[in-house]
Amino acid sequence: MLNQMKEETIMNNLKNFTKGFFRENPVFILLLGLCPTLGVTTSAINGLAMGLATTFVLIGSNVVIALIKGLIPDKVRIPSFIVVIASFVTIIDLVMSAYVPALYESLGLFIPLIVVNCIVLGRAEAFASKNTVFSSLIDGLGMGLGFAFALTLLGGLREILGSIAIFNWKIFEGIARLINPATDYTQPDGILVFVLAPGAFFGLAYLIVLMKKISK
Amino acid sequence: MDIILNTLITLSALGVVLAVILFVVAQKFKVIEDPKIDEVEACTPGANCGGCGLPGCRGFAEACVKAETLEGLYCPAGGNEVMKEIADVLGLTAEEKEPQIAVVRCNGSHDKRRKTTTYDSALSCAVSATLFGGDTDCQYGCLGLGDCVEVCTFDAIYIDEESGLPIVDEDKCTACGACVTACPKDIIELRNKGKKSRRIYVSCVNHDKGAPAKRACDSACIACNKCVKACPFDAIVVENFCAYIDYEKCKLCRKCVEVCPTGAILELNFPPRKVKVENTETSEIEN
Amino acid sequence: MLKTFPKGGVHPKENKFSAGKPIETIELPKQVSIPIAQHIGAPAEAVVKKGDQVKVGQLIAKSGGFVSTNIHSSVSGTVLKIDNVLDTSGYKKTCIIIDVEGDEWLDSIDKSTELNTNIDISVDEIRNKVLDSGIVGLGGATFPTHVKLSVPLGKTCEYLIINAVECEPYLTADHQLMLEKADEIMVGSQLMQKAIGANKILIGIENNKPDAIKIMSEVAKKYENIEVSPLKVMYPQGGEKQLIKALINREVPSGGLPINVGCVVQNVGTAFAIYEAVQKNKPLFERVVTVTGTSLSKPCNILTRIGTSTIELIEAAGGLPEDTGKVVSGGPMMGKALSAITVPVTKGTSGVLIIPAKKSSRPKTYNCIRCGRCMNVCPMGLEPYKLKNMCVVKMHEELQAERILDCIECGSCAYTCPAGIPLLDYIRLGKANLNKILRSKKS
Amino acid sequence: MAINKLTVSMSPHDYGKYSVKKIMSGVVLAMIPALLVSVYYFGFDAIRVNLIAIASCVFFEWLFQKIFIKGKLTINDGSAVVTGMLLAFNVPSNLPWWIIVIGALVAIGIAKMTFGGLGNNPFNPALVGRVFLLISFPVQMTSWPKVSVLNFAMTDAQTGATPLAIVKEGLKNGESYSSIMNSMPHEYVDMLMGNIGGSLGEISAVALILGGLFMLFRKIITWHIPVSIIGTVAIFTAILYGINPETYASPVFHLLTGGLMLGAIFMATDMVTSPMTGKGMLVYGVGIGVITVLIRVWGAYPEGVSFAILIMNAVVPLINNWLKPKRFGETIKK
Repeated sequence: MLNQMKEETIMNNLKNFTKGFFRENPVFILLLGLCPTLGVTTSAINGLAMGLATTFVLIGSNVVIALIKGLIPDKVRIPSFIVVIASFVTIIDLVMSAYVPALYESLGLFIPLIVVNCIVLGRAEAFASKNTVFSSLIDGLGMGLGFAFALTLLGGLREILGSIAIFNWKIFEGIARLINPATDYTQPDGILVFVLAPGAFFGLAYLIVLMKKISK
Repeated sequence: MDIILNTLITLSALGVVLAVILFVVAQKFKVIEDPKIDEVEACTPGANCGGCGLPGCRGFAEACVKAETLEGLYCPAGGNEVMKEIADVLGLTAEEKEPQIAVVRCNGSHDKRRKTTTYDSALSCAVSATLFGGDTDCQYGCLGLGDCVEVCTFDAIYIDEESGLPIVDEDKCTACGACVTACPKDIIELRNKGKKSRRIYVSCVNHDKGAPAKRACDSACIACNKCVKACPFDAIVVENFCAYIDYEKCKLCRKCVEVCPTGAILELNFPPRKVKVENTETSEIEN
Repeated sequence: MLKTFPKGGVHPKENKFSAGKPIETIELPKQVSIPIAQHIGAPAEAVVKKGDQVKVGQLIAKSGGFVSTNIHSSVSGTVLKIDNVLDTSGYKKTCIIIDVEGDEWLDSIDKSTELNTNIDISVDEIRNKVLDSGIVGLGGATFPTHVKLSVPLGKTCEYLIINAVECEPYLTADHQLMLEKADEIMVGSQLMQKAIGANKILIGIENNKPDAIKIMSEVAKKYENIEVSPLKVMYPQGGEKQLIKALINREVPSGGLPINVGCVVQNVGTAFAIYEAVQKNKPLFERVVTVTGTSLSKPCNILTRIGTSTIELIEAAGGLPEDTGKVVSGGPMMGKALSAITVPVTKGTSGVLIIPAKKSSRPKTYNCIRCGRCMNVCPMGLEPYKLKNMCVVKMHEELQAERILDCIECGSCAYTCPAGIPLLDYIRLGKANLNKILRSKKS
Repeated sequence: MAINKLTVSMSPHDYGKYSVKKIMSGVVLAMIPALLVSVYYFGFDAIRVNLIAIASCVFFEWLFQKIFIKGKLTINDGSAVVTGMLLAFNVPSNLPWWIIVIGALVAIGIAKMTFGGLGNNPFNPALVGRVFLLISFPVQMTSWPKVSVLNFAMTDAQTGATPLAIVKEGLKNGESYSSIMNSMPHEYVDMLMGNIGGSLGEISAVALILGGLFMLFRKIITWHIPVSIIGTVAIFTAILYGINPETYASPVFHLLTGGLMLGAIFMATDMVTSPMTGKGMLVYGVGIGVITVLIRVWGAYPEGVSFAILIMNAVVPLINNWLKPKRFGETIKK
């Protein structure tokens, strides 16, 4: 009996963790947090960094909100959530500017903007305020990694098409270097539009179509 | 230390000011919505089929909550179960209704009804019906262009390729009545589902006299009155040269099916009749 | 520059094969079936029963209401039965079936061909005779004429417009009637003018009938206040509203009648029928029908008794060709396709058109390419592509706002659509549905 | 008696002579003169670009239809061929094949089939493809080969700038318009006949006008759009030229260079993406003309016709809604 219950909780937690990737992927399925999705995904590394930053905020805010959910009156829950979220965003903002200044520079305004990312508030409202601390933690981790996954995918796609590179590694040139380290081959430019804003829309649209096809 | 102090002062000050504002706003704009509407809506199937005559499931829920009794309110898609749930939520009693199902009252498949003309316009029964009586001699029968299929939100009706007639999927049909209003020939009818979904009905709406009806379609009702005489419950009437079985009165005795000379009366979901089958077989051999 | 209506219209190939062919009469049929609903409005009520002897011109069905009219026997013989027979509408409707025996006319009918120009008849008498004789608009709409001849109180009529446009391709019945009976038409028109109190008669004829224009203008000189105007060839100029716009440049308001702009429009055939009814006491039991088609060996204009089976007309015109794919009652633009060739001729049958099999199917359909041709040819200034889409998704309120009820169903949109979309099919359906909804709202 | 089953259908029973296929083949025919001129000046390259563009457009249409739309096959209506040809007309003749294929993929895949195929696309597919390429491959898309009469040698031709680019560059550097024109290697006659640098199909104004007249004659297009675009550009640039002939190019120069003729006659008149009424077409044309001149004179690009058409494409539904045909019987109200 006890074993079964334990198994059930584990299964539940596993489900909470994995749903963020495909079944309830915040970007591709729920279409949440599109502002950073479209704004920062010019390369895979930017997407990943943004995704991880959001994951940190999500986990933090989910845990704290789940902890204090009994204390917050229902009527003023949104201001309270926002304060919690804003604190974590401020933390990650300070941390990033201290340790990865280059990345921080390229992500720019989008880090403070995590405060108004609908995923964070959405999870707080829809999940953390109703569930236990541990499952909120799992949910935040799953959702955050799902978000990071989506952003990395989109960033990678745009990077490959836009500058024929992945994680700043130029593909053609890199392969040529691998074969002959002394080569002076320079690879051609990619499809420029994918680095620009319209490319984000194209890329996201077709990734959503693809995800719909796959998850069917 | 400065940071902590600053944070504390700023946030507390903001908190106090905003709390006052929130208090005022909350007092000013108080909205009380009956939470029961949500509960009732959760009970409904959520198909928004409009079968209840109200705008969608939310509209139905609102009407249910507003109403004093559940009389006249019925969700055909959800049936008695849903109505019972709603009644429990509201603390009322729901009226029990016999479950119903859509029935296609035309048996004029391609091999029974010969085509006399070729139809060549927009593929819609409604368009075809404004143009002429149909591409067969029977001007009452099914046109087979699938307006009923199009309106069905439950995928419960489809056109059979072979016979060209619509077929109702018993498991999916919720008797919402969309196909009934869509059919320009008024062929589809909602009838009681019957015990073990056994039904008997006249599968013909031809109002021509016997001879032309028979000429147009092999399985037409020719108004011979045999079924009327055979029926022990007075459930069958012949009006305008077409028989109709009242499903309220019909006791499913199947006597009318046996006497019908054209096979216009259909029985559904009955166990096979052993004795009868043997009889017809022998007679066929004799012939 | 010849006059025409300013907006829209198409010019299909005219194909007037039977032009100039004199009006023939054919052998009497063995049996006629006369539908009791040959007009717009309430069907007439049969006053004969099985076994009754009837004469030509005898009343066999009485008007069933104000907007309704009498029906007369077109032959003499015995009433065989009253039964449901397939008619032009594609449905079985009540018909009086009469076995023909001889050709005995009522005594009151003046069979002479002498022209009677005496129009010194009281207005009431004219109206009564029109009503008694069962005259309807012979242009195809079959609206009871006596209703149109009673001008509503408070309205005045300046012009009587005689519609001799015959804008439908193939048809020549009115054309031939004008060539042969110009004087009678003039007298008939004057009778109508008197009944409605119009100041002037305008006769609009399309310019592809120069001989008719010539004859009619010459004859018109003999009478007062009649003017013949040649018009540019453009379909659908025969539509009331288009004709009024073309002749006197007035626009009938949306949802209104010609009388709102001081006009009454009547067909030439109707004018001739009124002449015969009033001056010769002859009820409407026969009419000129054009039997034509590209594959027909002998296209012709036939004076036909009402109730004759279509097949007999086709036989008289050289028989049904082997490759017939479609038989149309009326012209190619607005006629109704028949579902059987046994359908009886009614008062509204202006022509029988035989279309060969290879031309009888609809053109291939593509996606709508938004070329806007349907919009540019619509004589009523509607947007057929939009109406069609709205009809498909049943947006009836929006359809009313888009003024679908103004559609005259001329078919110009479907004719011109390069994507072969059945625009008119759906528009008709939408119109019917909207009318149904409006009626149920009213009641 | 009755031999066949009679066909029963609604009126009308007669049909006009236009069909989508005929319209599309008419457009292709109208493009032939411009194609011939391009072959005359660019040699085999012109044919190569055209063939690749048409083949890949038709292929992608087939592919998308098969995989995504799953309706009946529509490649035989000829619209893909027209898109392919127009795309080829809008690119330089020395474009690498893979760029053309990407352009075709964008034109058919993104701009046309994603929206549901022929008739449902809000933007002109060929132009979307062209603009996509222009933004994505700015270098390749703006290195125009120098024209050389009947050059079939397949050698790498030199590249040069279009007259519009020369003028834009010159004006930016502070030269006066007249001095730029004096050093310009092309005369107006060259611009008329097509002896200038530029995209494959846009060089010869005469050939394009010929095609336009043919389409007018066949009633494939109406006069409204080309006349309003060309008229607006002429009037607008004439006013500017009148204000200061040293800093603004002359109207004749604007009319004969760049893709104006191609855009006005072939691209803007695409039925799917243009308004339906005459009035609407005039508004649309004037809009294109104004935006074109704005981009050409004050914008970053030397050429603005493609952008102008795409921008106006976006407002076509509004124009259609706003400029409805005049209803019969509307003026008199009871």
